[in-house]
Amino acid sequence: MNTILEHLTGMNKLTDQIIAADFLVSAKTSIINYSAALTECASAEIKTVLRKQLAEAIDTHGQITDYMMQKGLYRPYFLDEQIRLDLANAQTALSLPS
Amino acid sequence: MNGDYLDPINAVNMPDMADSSLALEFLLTIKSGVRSCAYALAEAVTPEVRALIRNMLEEALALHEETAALMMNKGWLHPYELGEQYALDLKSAITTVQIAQMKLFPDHTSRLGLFATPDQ
Amino acid sequence: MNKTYGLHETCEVRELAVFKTVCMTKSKTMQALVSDPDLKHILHLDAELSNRQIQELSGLLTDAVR
Amino acid sequence: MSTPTLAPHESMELHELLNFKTVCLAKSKMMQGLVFDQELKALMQKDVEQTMQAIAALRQAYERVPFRGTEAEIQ
Repeated sequence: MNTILEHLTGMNKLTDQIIAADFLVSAKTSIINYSAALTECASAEIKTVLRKQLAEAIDTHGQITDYMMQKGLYRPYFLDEQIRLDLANAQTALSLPS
Repeated sequence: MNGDYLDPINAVNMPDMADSSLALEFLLTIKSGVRSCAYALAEAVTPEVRALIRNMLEEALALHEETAALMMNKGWLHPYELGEQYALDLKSAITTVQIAQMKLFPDHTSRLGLFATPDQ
Repeated sequence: MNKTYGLHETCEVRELAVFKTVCMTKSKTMQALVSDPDLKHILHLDAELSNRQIQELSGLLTDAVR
Repeated sequence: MSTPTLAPHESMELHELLNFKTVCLAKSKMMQGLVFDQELKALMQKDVEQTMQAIAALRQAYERVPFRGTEAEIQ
């Protein structure tokens, strides 16, 4: 993103975090979607592909959670801290000019 | 089907009908187990918990595969012939509604007082 | 539609393909926006993985409509 | 182990799973007495065994949830 624009909108600190959070949400949804799809499948060929992609989705989810926990963007062990973090982010998002 | 649940005519094909609906119940339970595991796995962060739930998810998927294969073999599930599947769905729904309309139980089903209650 | 796969599974695979496409597009565009190299790397890996996964899903879908 | 206790959200999910597995165990055990088909019964027995193992593993994980009841409540 354009640096001047980032500073102007206050997005510079937020972008990485928002993108990581978005990725985490997608990774969670991915696991749920693949599992649900697998229970509707009967053909062996489709099942093999989906089973493999589900395993990959689980690995990706592990990767992004580990990354976010390491960077302090995701604190699942400390719910109150996590909520405070989320509230602060929500405030920043609300204050963005639309 | 008539209203008399003791009439032996109603026992014709009964084992197969009972089995198919019990198998369907089993399959639906496994499906919902897979979904529960997936939701839990999405929230798992501790490595041991992740491994535990991942393992449970794999087991549930394997059991789902086996049950679906069994049901397809027995002709209780037709994922490739939707016409047959829909006809079967309707048939079992109608039969179940007929069973539900029968009077199967006495009016008063509280068996309290019939249990041995030692030390009282 | 031929009889290679059931209708239910074809629908599910299509749903997954749509979801994956959105995810991959996001991972690709977001790569340009992030500043942290580690996060950039994860996104890059995901874009490559999704690329392959979408090809696999497309393969299945092509069989389904053939 | 770096963190002795589990995260709140995953603990909630464990609670959901344990309850689900408990109900499943009771159901699969009871249903076995109702089915005629022996293959279906065998599958249900397999489910019972797997579920008992899963419950044992979940109980072990429960040792580490952040909000444990007192010993007296668990007994």
